Amino acid sequence: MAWPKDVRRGSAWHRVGQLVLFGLVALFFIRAGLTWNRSGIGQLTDMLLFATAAVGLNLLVGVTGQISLGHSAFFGLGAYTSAVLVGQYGWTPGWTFPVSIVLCFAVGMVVGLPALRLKGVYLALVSIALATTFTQLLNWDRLAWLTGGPIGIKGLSYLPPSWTPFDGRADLGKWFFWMSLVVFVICTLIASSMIRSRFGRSMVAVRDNETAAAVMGVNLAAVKTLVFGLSAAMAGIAGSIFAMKLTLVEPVVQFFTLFGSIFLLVMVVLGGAGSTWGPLVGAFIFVYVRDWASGVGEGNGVLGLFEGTRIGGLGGIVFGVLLIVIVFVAPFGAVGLLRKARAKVVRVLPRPPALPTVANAQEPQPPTTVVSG
Amino acid sequence: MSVLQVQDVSVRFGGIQALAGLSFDIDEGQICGLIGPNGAGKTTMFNVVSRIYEPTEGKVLYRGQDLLDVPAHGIARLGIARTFQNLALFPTMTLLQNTMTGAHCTGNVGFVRSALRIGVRSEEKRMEAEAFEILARLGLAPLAYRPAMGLPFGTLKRLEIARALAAKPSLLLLDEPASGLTHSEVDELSETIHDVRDQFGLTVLLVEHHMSMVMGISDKVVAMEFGRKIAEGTPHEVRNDPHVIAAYLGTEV
Amino acid sequence: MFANSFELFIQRTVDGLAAGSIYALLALALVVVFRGSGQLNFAQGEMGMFCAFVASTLTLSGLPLWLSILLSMVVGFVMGVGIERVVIRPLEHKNPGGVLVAAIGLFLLINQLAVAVWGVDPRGLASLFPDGEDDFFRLFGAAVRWERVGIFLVMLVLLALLWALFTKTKIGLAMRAVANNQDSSRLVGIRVGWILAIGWGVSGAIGALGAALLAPQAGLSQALMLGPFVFASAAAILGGLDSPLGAVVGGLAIGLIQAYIVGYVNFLGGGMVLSVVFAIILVVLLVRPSGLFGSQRVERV
Amino acid sequence: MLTVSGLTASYGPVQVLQGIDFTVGDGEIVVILGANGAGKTTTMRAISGTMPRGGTVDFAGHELTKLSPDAIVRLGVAQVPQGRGTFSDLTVHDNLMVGAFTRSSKVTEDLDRWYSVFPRLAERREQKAGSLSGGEQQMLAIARAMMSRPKLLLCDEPSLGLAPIITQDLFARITELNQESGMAVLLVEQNANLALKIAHRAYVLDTGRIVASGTAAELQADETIQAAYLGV
Repeated sequence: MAWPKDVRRGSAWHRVGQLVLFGLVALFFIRAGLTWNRSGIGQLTDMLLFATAAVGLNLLVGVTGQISLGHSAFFGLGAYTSAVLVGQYGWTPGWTFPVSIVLCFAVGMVVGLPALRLKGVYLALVSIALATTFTQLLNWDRLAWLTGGPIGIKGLSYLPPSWTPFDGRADLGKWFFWMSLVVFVICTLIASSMIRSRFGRSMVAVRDNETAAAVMGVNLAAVKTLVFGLSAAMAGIAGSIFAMKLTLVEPVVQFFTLFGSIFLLVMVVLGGAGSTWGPLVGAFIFVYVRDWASGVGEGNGVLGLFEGTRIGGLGGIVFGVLLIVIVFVAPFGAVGLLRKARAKVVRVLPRPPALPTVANAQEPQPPTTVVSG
Repeated sequence: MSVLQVQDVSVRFGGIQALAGLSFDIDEGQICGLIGPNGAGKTTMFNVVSRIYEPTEGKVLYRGQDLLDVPAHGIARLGIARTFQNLALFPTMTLLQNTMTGAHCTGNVGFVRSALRIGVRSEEKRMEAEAFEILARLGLAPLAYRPAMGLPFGTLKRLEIARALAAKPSLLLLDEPASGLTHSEVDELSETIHDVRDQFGLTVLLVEHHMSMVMGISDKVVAMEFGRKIAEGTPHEVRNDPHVIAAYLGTEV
Repeated sequence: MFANSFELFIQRTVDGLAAGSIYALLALALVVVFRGSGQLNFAQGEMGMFCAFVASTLTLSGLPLWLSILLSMVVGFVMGVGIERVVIRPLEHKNPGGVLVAAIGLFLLINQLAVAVWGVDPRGLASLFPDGEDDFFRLFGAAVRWERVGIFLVMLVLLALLWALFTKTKIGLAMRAVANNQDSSRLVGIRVGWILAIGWGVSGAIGALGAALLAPQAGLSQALMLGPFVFASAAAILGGLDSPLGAVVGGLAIGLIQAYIVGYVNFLGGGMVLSVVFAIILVVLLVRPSGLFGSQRVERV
Repeated sequence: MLTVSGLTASYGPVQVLQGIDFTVGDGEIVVILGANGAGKTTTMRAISGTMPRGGTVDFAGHELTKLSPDAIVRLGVAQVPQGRGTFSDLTVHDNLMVGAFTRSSKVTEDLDRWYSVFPRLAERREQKAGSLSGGEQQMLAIARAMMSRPKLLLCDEPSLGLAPIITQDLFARITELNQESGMAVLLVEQNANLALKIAHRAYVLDTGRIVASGTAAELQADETIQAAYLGV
């Protein structure tokens, strides 16, 4: 029989295929969580947290079309909220997470207000301003009583509670890994549900044509600010967990600075802007390729440059070239590339029209181009 | 009863007077043609009714309600839908998704319910079925899963109409729906407009340069020039109005 | 040291204008690219930094300073043309969203290339203008350094040259046409690709000049342009991304705001300058969404 | 003058032109008719080199399919694109100057000439093209194309969105240009009746193939074609 094979969306075979794919990804994470060593798990946890923030950013940038280079501020705001409450006020870390989420959601909505008037690069610059201002506020001596100023807040810890199967300090890495995985899965489910709903369509409508969206009855202001808020909240919860895992917060942490914003955006684009799996794949590529690249040549490469320590090494060159090459070979991100590869084996036919009774209803043809989303 | 009453509406952009005290009414179930040279203010009129432009003076009443109190996104829910002359589709969406977005005002799954997936499935199912029906009606069903980007102009013009109909409007504003269509396609379109008007009890406001179409299907025609009304009446009256012939129709009709 | 607060004010104004001139220069470079292609070149600063290193190397090999800087501007031009032709344009067709990521890749690539070629030890670059201890004159009692005056004049000359390029030459007309409508430009026989590449080249050369003027004061290192680039893009946005005049006004305004905040607003301290600048820009943008001098397009639907 | 044979073109995987043949002789007005989506605009773009294409297009001995758009303009083929394509942010004057981009001598002379042919444009020479009405923009687009002194003018749906009175005027102008300068015109139109009135010959395009051709009078007389494609 000839390839590619046809599979109808929603049919039994299609479901089986989806389950197998899903199962393989789940298996990977479960196996990693059970068998990987400490540093491996630590790195995978970081990846999941960046991916969680990227899921939020993807809703905003990829789906709604509002460029933000300010998400490091929300990531950092979440981190600092937990750090301040735990470090300065002695809260239990778990209770700080909802506070982070709510606070970041609220701040995100306020920060989204300029998006009601500004577009494209103008909005991007305002978001850069947010990222820069956030770092400056962290360093500001008049707020040092709260943030610890340039020194930050140290000595945080979040040991696994007794109801978990984890054994105190020894299983710390696994505890953070499973927690991050659950948070990531929840955020992804929320995002994917949204994308496939009326609200999700209104997000894409805002991206594609604001005037038409408004005429269709989409409340531009509500959509923009709510998505900004949600996306900030996802970055915030990721930041909270990140701070607890790191055991400290300080202004120079890479992901609290503008570079963090840039990296998150890179993840979204690398993975495939607008697609559900994009943020995970993008974060995966970013974290592992960056670490591989920084191992090339001597010195500590890109990482060094952005942490403000010694610069040097060929790693930065390799990583820079890689970024350019990837956007060349994968215009719709890595997910787009994977879909294209899959299309050589299996062609997914759309669901048949829901109303066969219409007189001149013809069978819809499968889409001929690969489109992300 | 008048569905739409435009009363002394003026619009100025900087120094340009796009509309100068325009008034007219449309009655329930009528097809009203709006004609006039380019730049006469026809599209501006549409933009005022759909609340994209703020008029400098005047009032627009829809079934007695002042539209100027309604925000732009509230217009669709009142039952007013429109198409765009130069296409304002969602290029990355498929034809089906475009049409479903047109039905936005008929749904109610918002931010929270979409995040928690409460009631999403049933609403999607309903919207999809309705959108398919409309697409099939306009002969677009075979293209339902194609992205709008890159399809021929005329196809996209039909999609504009499908998307507007998806909102289940009671007043439909069509901005040059026939531009870029051949004569036979224009005839088909006239029939479609007539049919949907009868079937859904629509009131239609139509801007068009295709005289055979406007004169053929309109119950009433309003002719404009320089933001003013220069004639109003039955197609026959307007066609023979000397002002209209001088300003717009020329010799060959 | 200062006789009165008026002198101090003059001094700060002069300092602000001097810093602002550099921002204005870099902002002009951004505007030239944006007008042509609607792109914000995130690697602009690093390209300038790279060229400043080239200029420094050339002076060390014995070339006169002015010639070194001129040659580094040629390098900047070639870099700009090359990047546009090799990276940006092919990508625009394939993956418009990827242009931003590619620019970030270029940013890293050029920065690290400079590290690989010249190492991380700071170097110097001499100033084009007299910058010794005594090279200043007094204006209302405040010291005005000749170097600052020189930079200011260079910036004004450049603005005039750009204005002439855009309005008086055939290539400038073609650049405006391409910026407005690429398809139609092709249909009147303009080689759109080359016009865009020339825009990037001109911008690269301006960036090189800006970096060469900045390096003597700031010290030449791979971090030379990180800060100034942020201020310059803020300036370009404040003035309006498609307006050369706006870039200059924006640059000077930001230089002045910076000088006055550091000087007068003790409460904030120097660390919050950028935040205040951004706050001001935000307010301006909310009133005029495309900057002070940017063209506001009425969307016709 | 223009001989097109086996012209193909596609958008991605969708082949729009299935290999079409037609000719435009010296001083002729030739019109291509057809339903929307038939490939009329694609034909124009394939000739002017603004999209990838296959087959051969011979223009006065030059093979156009191997040339870039700017080279094609230099040879004397100018296109007035669908939707006019004026430079909306440039003044009327600058629009015309850009039209003469490929030339260097006697530009002012031509400028005066077109200003006298289209006095409306002279009145508005310092206005931005975007502020003109649709009809004025169409005049500007034609004048701009004429500034390159074309031997062949490609006009893509000039009547689109214009009032009847303006369309009539426009078609009269095109006839005048053709008669005065002997310039050949290839016209794509939806408005078959009007187009056939000014054209010498016509082709009918249907889903990427030429399905009928003949003199304008023949096509107007052929009832089957009238019914099937022109819908009168």
